Amino acid sequence: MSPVAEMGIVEEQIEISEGVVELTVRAPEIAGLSRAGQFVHVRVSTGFDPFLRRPMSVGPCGDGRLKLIFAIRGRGTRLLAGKLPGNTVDMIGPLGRGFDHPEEGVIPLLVAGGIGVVPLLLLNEQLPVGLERDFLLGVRSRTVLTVTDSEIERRHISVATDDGSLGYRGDVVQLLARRLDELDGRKVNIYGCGPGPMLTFLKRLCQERSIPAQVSLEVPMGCGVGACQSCAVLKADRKGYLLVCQDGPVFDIDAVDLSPEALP
Amino acid sequence: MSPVAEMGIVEEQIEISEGVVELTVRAPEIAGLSRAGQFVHVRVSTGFDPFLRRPMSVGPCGDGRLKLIFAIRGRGTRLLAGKLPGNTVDMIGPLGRGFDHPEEGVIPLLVAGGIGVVPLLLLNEQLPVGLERDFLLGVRSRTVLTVTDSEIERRHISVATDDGSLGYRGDVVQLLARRLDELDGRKVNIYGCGPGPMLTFLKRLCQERSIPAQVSLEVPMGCGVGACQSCAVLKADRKGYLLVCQDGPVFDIDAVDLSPEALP
Amino acid sequence: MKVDTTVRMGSLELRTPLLTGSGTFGYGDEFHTLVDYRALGGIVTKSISAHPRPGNPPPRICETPGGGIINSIGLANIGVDGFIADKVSALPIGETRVFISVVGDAVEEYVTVVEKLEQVDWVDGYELNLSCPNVKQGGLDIGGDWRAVAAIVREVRAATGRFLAVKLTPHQPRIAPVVEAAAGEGAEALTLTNTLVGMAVDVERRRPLLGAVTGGYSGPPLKPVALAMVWQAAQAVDVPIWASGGIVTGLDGVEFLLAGASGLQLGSVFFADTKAPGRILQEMCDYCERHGITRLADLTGKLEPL
Amino acid sequence: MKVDTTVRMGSLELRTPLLTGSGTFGYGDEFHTLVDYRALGGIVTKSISAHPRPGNPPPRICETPGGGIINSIGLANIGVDGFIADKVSALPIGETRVFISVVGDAVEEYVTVVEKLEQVDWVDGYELNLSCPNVKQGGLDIGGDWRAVAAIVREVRAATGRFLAVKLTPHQPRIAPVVEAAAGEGAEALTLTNTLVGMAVDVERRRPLLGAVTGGYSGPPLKPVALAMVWQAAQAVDVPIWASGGIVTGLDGVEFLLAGASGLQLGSVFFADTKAPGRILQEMCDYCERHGITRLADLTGKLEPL
Ligand SMILES: Cc1cc2nc3c(=O)[nH]c(=O)nc-3n(C[C@H](O)[C@H](O)[C@H](O)COP(=O)(O)OP(=O)(O)OC[C@H]3O[C@@H](n4cnc5c(N)ncnc54)[C@H](O)[C@@H]3O)c2cc1C
Ligand SMILES: Cc1cc2nc3c(=O)[nH]c(=O)nc-3n(C[C@H](O)[C@H](O)[C@H](O)COP(=O)(O)OP(=O)(O)OC[C@H]3O[C@@H](n4cnc5c(N)ncnc54)[C@H](O)[C@@H]3O)c2cc1C
Ligand SMILES: Cc1cc2nc3c(=O)[nH]c(=O)nc-3n(C[C@H](O)[C@H](O)[C@H](O)COP(=O)(O)O)c2cc1C
Ligand SMILES: Cc1cc2nc3c(=O)[nH]c(=O)nc-3n(C[C@H](O)[C@H](O)[C@H](O)COP(=O)(O)O)c2cc1C
Ligand code: FES
Ligand code: FES
Repeated sequence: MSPVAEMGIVEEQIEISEGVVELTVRAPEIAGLSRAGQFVHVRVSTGFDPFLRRPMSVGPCGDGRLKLIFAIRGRGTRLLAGKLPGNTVDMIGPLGRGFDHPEEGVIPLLVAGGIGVVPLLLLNEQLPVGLERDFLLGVRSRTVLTVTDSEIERRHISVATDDGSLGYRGDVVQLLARRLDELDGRKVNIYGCGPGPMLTFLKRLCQERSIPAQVSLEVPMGCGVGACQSCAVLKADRKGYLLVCQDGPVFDIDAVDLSPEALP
Repeated sequence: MSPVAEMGIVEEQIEISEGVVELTVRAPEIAGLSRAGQFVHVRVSTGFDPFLRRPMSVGPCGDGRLKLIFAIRGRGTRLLAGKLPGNTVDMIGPLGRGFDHPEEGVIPLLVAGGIGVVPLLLLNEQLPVGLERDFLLGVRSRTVLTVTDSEIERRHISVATDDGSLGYRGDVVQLLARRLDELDGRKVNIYGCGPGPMLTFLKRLCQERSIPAQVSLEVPMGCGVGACQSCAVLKADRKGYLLVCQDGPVFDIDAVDLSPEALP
Repeated sequence: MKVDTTVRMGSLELRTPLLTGSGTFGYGDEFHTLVDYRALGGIVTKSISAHPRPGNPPPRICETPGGGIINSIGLANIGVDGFIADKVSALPIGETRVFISVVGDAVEEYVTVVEKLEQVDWVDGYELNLSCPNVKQGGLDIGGDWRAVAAIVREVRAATGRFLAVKLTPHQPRIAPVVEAAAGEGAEALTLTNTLVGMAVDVERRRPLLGAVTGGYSGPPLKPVALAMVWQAAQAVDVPIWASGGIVTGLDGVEFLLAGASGLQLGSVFFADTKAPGRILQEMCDYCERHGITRLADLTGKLEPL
Repeated sequence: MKVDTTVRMGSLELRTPLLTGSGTFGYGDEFHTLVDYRALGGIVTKSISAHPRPGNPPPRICETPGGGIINSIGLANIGVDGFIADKVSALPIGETRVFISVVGDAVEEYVTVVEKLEQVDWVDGYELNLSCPNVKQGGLDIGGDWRAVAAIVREVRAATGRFLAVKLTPHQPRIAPVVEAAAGEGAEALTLTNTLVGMAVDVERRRPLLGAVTGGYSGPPLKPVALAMVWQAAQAVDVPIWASGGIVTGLDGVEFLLAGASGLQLGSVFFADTKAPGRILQEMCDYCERHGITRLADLTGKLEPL
């Protein structure tokens, strides 16, 4: 609840796949405070161009370090990708509301689309050791994986690819539907993060089957701390807005409008 | 009269003294067309920040090459100083009106203040070989010379320094006054280029002694070709303006207002 | 050398010239653990209206090349009653001065909001937002007409004895008549300037980058315009000026003081650097030391003719 | 695929949407050996007044961080008589269309200048500059008031049958009433926008960077504002819009077309890149090819809702 400003130090920079970069950053304060689903707000320029910080989910962390894992999209992520060991990363965090852990006897199903896997990697680590779970990841193709092969194996991540180049051929929500069929009757809780269309499908599925789900949303942000109202998303009833940086980024899937129009 | 756009190629970059850089640029078209006193308008950024080109006098040239010699003042000259052999320099030129050569029997006196020496270096080369002349250069101190020691010797340049660390102690206009005393009676023509206060003194001296002079002026510029009216200087009668890029940069010293207020 | 940072504006003394720009600093406590309040002379809250406003459809913020941002928040706020009920604990009362930004669709709304706030004792003053580019009604329509400006300031002035600032838009053919109108009706400070109207397009998707299409353009690219407005206003009236627009360094602050400002609002800069108040104050003091100036306030209006 | 670059605006057909911005391209021949006229649909000259104007005290141009420039030329020009007598040879008549920018202190001056130009046959049309920030009289005072705009357009319209464009300022609380006034009186194109008022300070010397203190702010930082003006005007009226403000790349041009522009004026860009017309046209055609668009003009107004 009390974010800090911290100058992290990059210890490692690796390219997980084409255009997907993982920075290991030494930042003891933030690493020590972060819950899965929370994010850091990262300054990408030493000056003021680009002006805004970039929100990044806290990835796997521990031991005074946290991982930022991101897809290079535009100017900001390109600058961030240029950080090398020894460089500093100006961050504020941890920010926002993370995932609530499942109640006793409920199986957590982690459902990630592309780079949306990041907060779920941390959730996977923070869930009680030995707790039964399922971790699904959808990507377009095996060339754009957002997790390394060894992690996929180690974490027992089930992969879906649109082109069938790895694992299940199809989208990750279809893969989830199958799993739900297999788990028929057992109580589950879904933890989702991914691109707009995936969330739209996910919500439909959860509603059809009356399954509770928490999802993490991505929108452009200003302050990151609830001061500027830049990060509004429409409520499910379309009467008013919630703030992703403060009320989220993790929301109950029923709380927010996830229709295609709402996710431009 | 017909400037061209040319992509020069840097062949050599040297630092003449602290903060004074000399670029030797291969640019056959412009080098072939330039008259002493003319300038090139140089793009310093590959994008649009800083936005404007920087005007630079054409320095010594020949053999398809020209020299740009400049003091690092701000962002533009700093970027230009970063050009290394092989880099390109986007220039338009030659621009403006250069120096008129002296008539028969008239001794040209070249009077430079600091980095104002650049157009005079070219004039010195373009004056008929063997023609009697005097070349005076004033700088604050020997540590900020704008010409190398060997050039000073080779070109017989008389140096004045404010602190007396080299040559005459005093300013270059005082040194000029002495020379004029020595040359008493002989017809001379002064060619001046330097900072505002120097030009103010020079004009006073020329008026006192009724000596004709041509001076090259520096003002912030937009287009460099007479299209935008950015480079206006007040006429001597203070009724209207002349354009440095088109009517100058070389002016008859009597044509322009060189009072301190006019040279901010 | 220790530089004196206090500034006096009529009856008001601030311990530093730095204020927050309305809407960028929420209701005052969101940056709580990240900001050094001692560097701030006061905060200006998000603009408050008579009733809650939901704001504009997302996305509400985007960037432009060259360090600009555009926002289309649309004055989302909880309304004056909610504000009074819920936000007292949020406001950094005691830590720094608190000015409430007030917005409305018409004269009556400004008066209503101020009258309600008169009932609570923790308010140091008001800033009337007559310049929001992000709402259909009110905003620029009101602030663009000096007669409307005069009318609102007059009515609000009658409703409060507290410090009264008026925030104006740069979308005026001439700022002089507007600042004269506001000053003439008793405004004690003029805030110049609110954002410019701006827009950005995603050419690949052929769509606007903001849900509301246009928004308020702020950050460094706004600074030259805000400087011109501050300077022109300082030529026209004798009322203290609060500068707003692209202040991200101490030297930006100095530019505005020289142009005639007494107060300096930090807005967008909080989105990049939460330590901005302390840093900017230090940079201004460094400038003063370099130039042998002992009081920051001595810089105000000290632009020499060329 | 060959992209068709011609644009039609009422009675006027231009071979490309690219025009020059008044004041940045002189009287048409200064860039002669450096510019490819074939990429230009037309040029707009420096603004011409009834009598010669000397312009403002130097310095007249400076830069701002983020790629902006500020100029305070002050409408220096040789006056309409000198223009007609001396500049015919300068104008690229035949090479491209020629529009004369006209400026004045009052309605009568606009009419006088236009009437004199009606006597010569090499003029394709006029652009009325109702928006110069760099003169005390005229300029923003006139352009800031839709009634004055209407009056000038009406009188000039009565004096000429030639193509008539009207150039407006962004310093308007709302652009709709102004463009409606101009369109209602017969303007055939609306140029949006002229420069913003801007200022820059040399903090070390504590002096303004411009002799006139304030000037017109142009270049990339102006683009978001100009885009908003073009879009708002396109929502309000059906008259073709000429965009002006920070166009330096083909994608900038595409943004303006999508927002509703038909013509695109290149201004400050000439100071950085004299090959801008050819380059920008090529970049726009490349965009069209990538998106399977066969006519540049088809992009106009094709911004999809979010
Ligand atoms: C809470 C949260 C957590 C996130 N975690 C991750 C993560 O772990 N890994 C990752 O790769 N990405 C993550 N993102 C998305 C990431 O912030 C954007 O990809 C990034 O800001 C794009 O910046 P850019 O400069 O590269 O792109 P540009 O296109 O240049 O961005 C331009 C502007 O738009 C904003 N923007 C554009 N797209 C988005 C978006 N989808 N979400 C937020 N802002 C956007 C940027 O912040 C910037 O202001 C997260 C977003 C949020 C809100
Ligand atoms: C005809 C002519 C010839 C010149 N020849 C030389 C030369 O050979 N060597 C050399 O070192 N300098 C020369 N100058 C001056 C040189 O152009 C400036 O020093 C340079 O533009 C400063 O750019 P900057 O980005 O480093 O400085 P900044 O301070 O960042 O410049 C900011 C802006 O002001 C303009 N500006 C500032 N001071 C001047 C000035 N004195 N003259 C012109 N523009 C200025 C710049 O062009 C730029 O637009 C010449 C100027 C002119 C007009
Ligand atoms: C996200 C955001 C929200 C804003 N909301 C308001 C507001 O509610 N009321 C107001 O008067 N100004 C508002 N502004 C304008 C700022 O207070 C400030 O005047 C403007 O951004 C220019 O300053 P800057 O460049 O330092 O940000 C807002 C600005 C931003 C960026
Ligand atoms: C040096 C300069 C002189 C200008 N002179 C005029 C003028 O005489 N008349 C006019 O209507 N606009 C004038 N303008 C405005 C430009 O035509 C153009 O509208 C403005 O600069 C914005 O476009 P840009 O960002 O592409 O430069 C001038 C602009 C500059 C930079
Ligand atoms: S980003 Fe400022 S309120 Fe969420
Ligand atoms: S720089 Fe444009 S006219 Fe001289």
